[in-house]
Amino acid sequence: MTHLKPINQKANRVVDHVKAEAEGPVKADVVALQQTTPQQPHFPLGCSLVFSPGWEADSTGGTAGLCQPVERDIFDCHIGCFWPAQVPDQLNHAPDWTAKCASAQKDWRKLDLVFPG
Amino acid sequence: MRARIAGIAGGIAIAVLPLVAAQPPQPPQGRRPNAAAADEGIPITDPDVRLACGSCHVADDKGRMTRISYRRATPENWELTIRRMISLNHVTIAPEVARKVIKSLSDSNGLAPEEARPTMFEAERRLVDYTYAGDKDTHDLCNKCHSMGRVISERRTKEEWAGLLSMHRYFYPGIDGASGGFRRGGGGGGGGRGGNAAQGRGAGDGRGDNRQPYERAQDHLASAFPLMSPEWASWSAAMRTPKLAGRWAIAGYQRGKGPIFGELQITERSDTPDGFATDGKFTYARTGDSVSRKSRAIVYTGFQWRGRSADGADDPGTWREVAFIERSGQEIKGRWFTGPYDETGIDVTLRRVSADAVVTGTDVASLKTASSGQRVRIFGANLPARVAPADVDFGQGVKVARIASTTPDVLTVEVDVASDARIGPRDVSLAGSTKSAAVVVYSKIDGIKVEPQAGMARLGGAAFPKRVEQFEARAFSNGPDGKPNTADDLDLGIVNAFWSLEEYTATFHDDDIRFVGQLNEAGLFTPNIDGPNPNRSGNRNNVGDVWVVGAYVPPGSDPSAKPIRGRAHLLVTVPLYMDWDYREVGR
Amino acid sequence: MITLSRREFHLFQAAGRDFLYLVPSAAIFALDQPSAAVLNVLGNASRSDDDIVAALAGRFDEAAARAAIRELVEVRAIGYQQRPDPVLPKMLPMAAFPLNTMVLNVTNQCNLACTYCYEYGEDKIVDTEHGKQSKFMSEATARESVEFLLKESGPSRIAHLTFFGGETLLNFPVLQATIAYARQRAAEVGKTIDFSLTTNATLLKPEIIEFLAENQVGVTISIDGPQELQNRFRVFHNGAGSYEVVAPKIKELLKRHRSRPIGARVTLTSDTLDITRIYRHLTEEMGFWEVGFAPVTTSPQQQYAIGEHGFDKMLGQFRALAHEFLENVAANKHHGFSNVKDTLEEIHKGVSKAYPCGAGLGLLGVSTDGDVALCHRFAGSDAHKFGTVRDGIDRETQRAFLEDHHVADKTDCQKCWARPLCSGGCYHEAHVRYGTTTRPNLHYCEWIRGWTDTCLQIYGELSERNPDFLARFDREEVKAEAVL
Amino acid sequence: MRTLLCLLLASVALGAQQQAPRISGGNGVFYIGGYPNLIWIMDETTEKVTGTIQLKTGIPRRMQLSRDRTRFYIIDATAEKAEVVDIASKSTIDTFTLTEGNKRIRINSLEPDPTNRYAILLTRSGTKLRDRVEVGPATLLQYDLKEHKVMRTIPWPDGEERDNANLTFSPDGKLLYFLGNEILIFETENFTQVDRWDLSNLEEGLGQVSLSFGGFGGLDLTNDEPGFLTTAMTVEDPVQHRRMMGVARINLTKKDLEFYTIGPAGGVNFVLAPDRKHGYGLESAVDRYQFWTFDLDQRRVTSRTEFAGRPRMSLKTSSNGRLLYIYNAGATIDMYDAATYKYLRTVTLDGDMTTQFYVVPRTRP
Repeated sequence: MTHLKPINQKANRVVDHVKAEAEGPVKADVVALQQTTPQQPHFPLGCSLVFSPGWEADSTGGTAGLCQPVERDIFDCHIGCFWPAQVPDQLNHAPDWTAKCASAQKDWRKLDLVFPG
Repeated sequence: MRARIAGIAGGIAIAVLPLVAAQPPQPPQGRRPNAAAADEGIPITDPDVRLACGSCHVADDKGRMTRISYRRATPENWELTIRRMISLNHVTIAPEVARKVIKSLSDSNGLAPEEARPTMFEAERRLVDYTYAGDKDTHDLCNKCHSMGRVISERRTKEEWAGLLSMHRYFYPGIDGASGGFRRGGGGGGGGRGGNAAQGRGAGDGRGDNRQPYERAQDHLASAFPLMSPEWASWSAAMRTPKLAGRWAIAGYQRGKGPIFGELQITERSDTPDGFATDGKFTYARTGDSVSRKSRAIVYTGFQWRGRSADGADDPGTWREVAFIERSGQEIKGRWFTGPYDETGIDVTLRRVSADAVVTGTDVASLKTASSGQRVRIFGANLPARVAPADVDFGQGVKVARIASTTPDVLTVEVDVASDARIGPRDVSLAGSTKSAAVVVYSKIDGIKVEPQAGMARLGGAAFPKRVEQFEARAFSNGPDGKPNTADDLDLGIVNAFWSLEEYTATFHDDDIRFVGQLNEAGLFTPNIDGPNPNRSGNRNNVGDVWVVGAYVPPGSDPSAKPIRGRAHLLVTVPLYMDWDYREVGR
Repeated sequence: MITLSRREFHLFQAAGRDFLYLVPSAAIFALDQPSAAVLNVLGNASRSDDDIVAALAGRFDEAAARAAIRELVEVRAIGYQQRPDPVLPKMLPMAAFPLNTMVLNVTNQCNLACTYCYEYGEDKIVDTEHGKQSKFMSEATARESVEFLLKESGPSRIAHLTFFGGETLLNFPVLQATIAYARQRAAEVGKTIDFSLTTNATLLKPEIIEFLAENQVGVTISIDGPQELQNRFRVFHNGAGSYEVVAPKIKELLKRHRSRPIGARVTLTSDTLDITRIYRHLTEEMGFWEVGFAPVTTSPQQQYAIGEHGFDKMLGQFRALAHEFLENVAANKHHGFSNVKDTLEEIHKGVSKAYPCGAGLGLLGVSTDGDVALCHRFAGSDAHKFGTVRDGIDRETQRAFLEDHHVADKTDCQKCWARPLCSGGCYHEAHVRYGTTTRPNLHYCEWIRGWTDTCLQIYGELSERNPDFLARFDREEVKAEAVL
Repeated sequence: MRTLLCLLLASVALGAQQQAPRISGGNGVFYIGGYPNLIWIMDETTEKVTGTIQLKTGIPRRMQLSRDRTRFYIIDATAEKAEVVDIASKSTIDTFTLTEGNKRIRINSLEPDPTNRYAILLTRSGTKLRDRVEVGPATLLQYDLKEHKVMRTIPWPDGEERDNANLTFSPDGKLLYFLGNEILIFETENFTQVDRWDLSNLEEGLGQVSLSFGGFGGLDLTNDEPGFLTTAMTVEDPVQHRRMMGVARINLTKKDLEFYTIGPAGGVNFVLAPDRKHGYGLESAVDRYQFWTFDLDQRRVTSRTEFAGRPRMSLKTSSNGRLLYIYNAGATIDMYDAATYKYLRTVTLDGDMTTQFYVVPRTRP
């Protein structure tokens, strides 16, 4: 369609229809194999949906994009209160959670489970 | 554009049409003078509550304590609040006083049955696919950190909703920004200026609405879940301790293990108000193992059963019970669960039993056409001693050939199914009692489905507890239209499948399957140990995501045929470092 | 010899180019020189391909001419005599069409007595003075109407509830209770209800304004313009003008209620035909975001009716304000002339209507007793009753109505190029003018074609000078029009 | 016999590897804050810790080097306490907090004026009342560092409250810039707005420009020419609507900006090399990590190389531009050869890092 320029939505649908008819019914709806925008991934209930880059799962629903090992970055989440429901937050519930170990990746066994309240 | 118009038309002119070049918008809306504070609020009369909470929550002349009288919630939410008072507001309160306060507030400021029913999955710690349909923005905002179950278990006045959100922003200042998205400009500078501009345009959503995300959620919640409701008005009047003492028939289902049937006795406990005790036994229909257990429970708000197994032979109180007592007092439905993440659970229905017979269900879920002598065990209570084959009715084309054995709670029969028997669910009736859709007659197994489709396990065992995930394979038939995943598909119940793991290749050099953990022949996945793994590249944890594949060979199919397969996605992830479990409710 | 001839379209010029508005598909194409030349050469005659190519030999090479012809055939602007376009079957919308908008007449009383009012003047359909109808809708009926809306809105997640009257705010308590009830019931069934109302602004007390702002209720104010135009017809029962009462209240509303844009609705009569002055006053002095104009609905013999001559004057004034709209929007500035904006949206979406509006289909009116009517202008009239909110829509009556009022049965419209957008015009206007809702409104065909052509030209200009403005309509929420 | 042979070969290989000369990053000094409540000072050549500064206010979270490079302004993890540390004497010379009684004032960012007389604080208050809490609006304060008192509240430009503001002073301290797609310029006598510089439509036809001013830890001007600011920008052209990545070199004082685009936009941040002729970029997406090199003279991307990276990395160049440092959280700084992107070695601290990482060259460039 070089001479006529579609302007409104209906014109675009007419052009698509014309193109589809030209290619014959079969090819009309060939869906190329290429990466279409991924559908919203499914997260089991209970997963935090904050992705920077994510706690239980990354934004693609998997673990490839997670901070690994989690102990390497854990203190950054702790003092940033980034996942208040998942990681003890330094402001409120666990001010001295890191007292027993300065480098989490080395002495992660000393980190304890926090029961708020 | 004439400046005067912009002045008179106030903010809307700017906010509505983002096209308008950067004009001096009007100052942000200050705190709006709240509407004539509707004079609603539930007076608190219980002396324990007045004593425990009165020092900060002062009561007005009508006995309404600030904050407390303007909120209604489930027992679990009340416990969360009281635990925050202790951890963050430096309140000292003895455990038994706290339990009394939770009980009293759940009764005087609880939810009505109709309001509580959609929230039960939260208290039952059930992993369901819940999406709050009332307002997408509110869902996206609240669901970032915790399940919407906690939000829909609240009823508050407008000021109380505002107070709740201020609490969030006061204790967790980070959530204004990237981690919570409470404010639009949060991390990147308000109004889309400053910092890097790509972060959210600040000019509202084009409908003249320049409120921040949390303000919009706050307004929605205030109108969708107000304090007063006709349901609560009628229930708070009708509420009383339910009469539950007596015999109850148990019918339940545990994923991976199949149906359970049994019986228990509920008795009233004199030592605690609205307290009950149960004592009974149930058997796993597919294996015959039987479990006897006792439990103690308290009923909140007249219909919320919260219990905990107690001094049973093999169970020192690790199983908890959350159930909903139907208004008729004839049926109690809920979930018994255990495990550090409450992941192992039985969906339980208790039905009151008088003298006459009750059929609660069958051990097999489906019967194949053109088969004879299929053994079916029918469970129930007060089943008649002498039964003739004709007394047991499975409907057209399904005939009881022989009565194998009869006891008061199990009747074993052998059944012949005609080749032309109609396909579909069938009711079983015996001695005047009918169990609807007890079995499904099918002609061919077309495939199997693995449940849950999105499983989650958490590493543990070193510093933190493990979270296991139980899988189950269920056979299905495509039903009359012959096409899978359509409304007329028939679920044929649990089958014993051969289980295996397969790499979910999210990346090209994915090696999760070697580290995540084991899946046993019963479909139970046990994750690996937590902590950095020195012999994995980059000292990574043993996390990963894998396929869980079930393969099943239907009985009587020719040996050369390939097994029918089904699979599900399993996310094996890091542990939770905080445990928000409700420990006081039901004590 | 196979000859080509023109099919149905309307040619218009904008931004220095030729545009094609195809009928009945309502598609709009911009033509380049060769394609415009082909149409020009073809004219109303029928000529073969080669004939046209030869006629254009001087100006365009053969390839360009043939390509232009092929494309014009593909979009059905022109076609071969031997292969006429298939006649479009008359398709009725699906049986249970989801109800999108419900207009609730919460009262049929009014504290004003506008001379031209269609509910009280000689043209009234229902005698609300001594009729059997109750004067105020009860809260129970309002609740039943909400249940009716939630049930009839079927799969759609969003439904619209508009409060109307008489004067809506006379029954404010019921309005308040209905909003609270509707919002909670909608949340329970997983839907959202959007609220709006029309009022004459005389009763806008501060706490009512507060309520409307808190609950994000869309507000439309009926007002005719500056003081002497407003007071000409919009008077109290004692004849006193209403401008002095409503002006301060409207300003207070506009200052306080900012979560929804607030529009003014002007009724034009032969005596108050001064559109630009009214627009200036309502937007600049008063502060309205948007202003919509509509000629008064009346039988011809009333002296305030806009006669034949009046329509030309009105069209001229509409054109002037429309061009001001164009200049503003082209320079990315807001302009509040809503008649143009609404028509541009329909043009952009390529709406091709089988019915003039959603009445009886996606929109229904409810009278104070809970009778469901074709639309709020027919509320309470037994002749246009579609059932009641208690026992639902009488599908048989609805199907019969849709059968009789389809544009395919309006012979006068078959040849008119504006039918995809007009489709015969307002049922109430036809009823008042010709005594039946089935007749097309022949008395304003010229005006409609003139106005549609103006809007098409503005659309053409904007497609060149500010396409982003039009792109915004792609994201707007689609209204449940009966789209062919 | 075979094992002897293998042994021989192994030792040879080992030997060979050792001879390669150990590339050093230059003679700068590293400063990083971390657990427990201290700042490590390391020598770039030896890559050893040469000293620590013990902080009084708690875990350091944000660390800002003063314009004259004599002191650090540090905000602690609770964002309520600020501390000023003198680098030469390695000691704390001032601490202050605005929190009093039940009213917590959280300082989200702190920008000292070049003469270290006062600082602009972006704060938000949170007050705990008897039975409720109140969260205040974000406010900009001018705080007198000597008198420890708030000199004034600076009204938000355009009256619109912002949650964070990217601020920088002009070298002479007379002007304060609000950085963003539209740079607002305030004089520092009584903070009235004197100018506005709209960068979003620089040239007709160029389309919508958006600039990013420093990722985690804000702006790092150490390698930049004084008064200049080199940063990455993205552009969406109005005709084809394609998004392109480019480099912008902003001269704030003269309100002049040179820019050029170098390729399609992608998630790459941008770091200026000390020689100001090169820039390095880091792209990290799930399962794909790449180093980018930009040649600022030729105005194009010279190379992109994949490497074994991890989420949440930050990139810095060494003071002589020959090494690339990968850091951010955890206790390790990985060294890569800037020319070949080969991984060289890792320096491990004995505590996790919590602030940004400063590489301060000893001699002024």
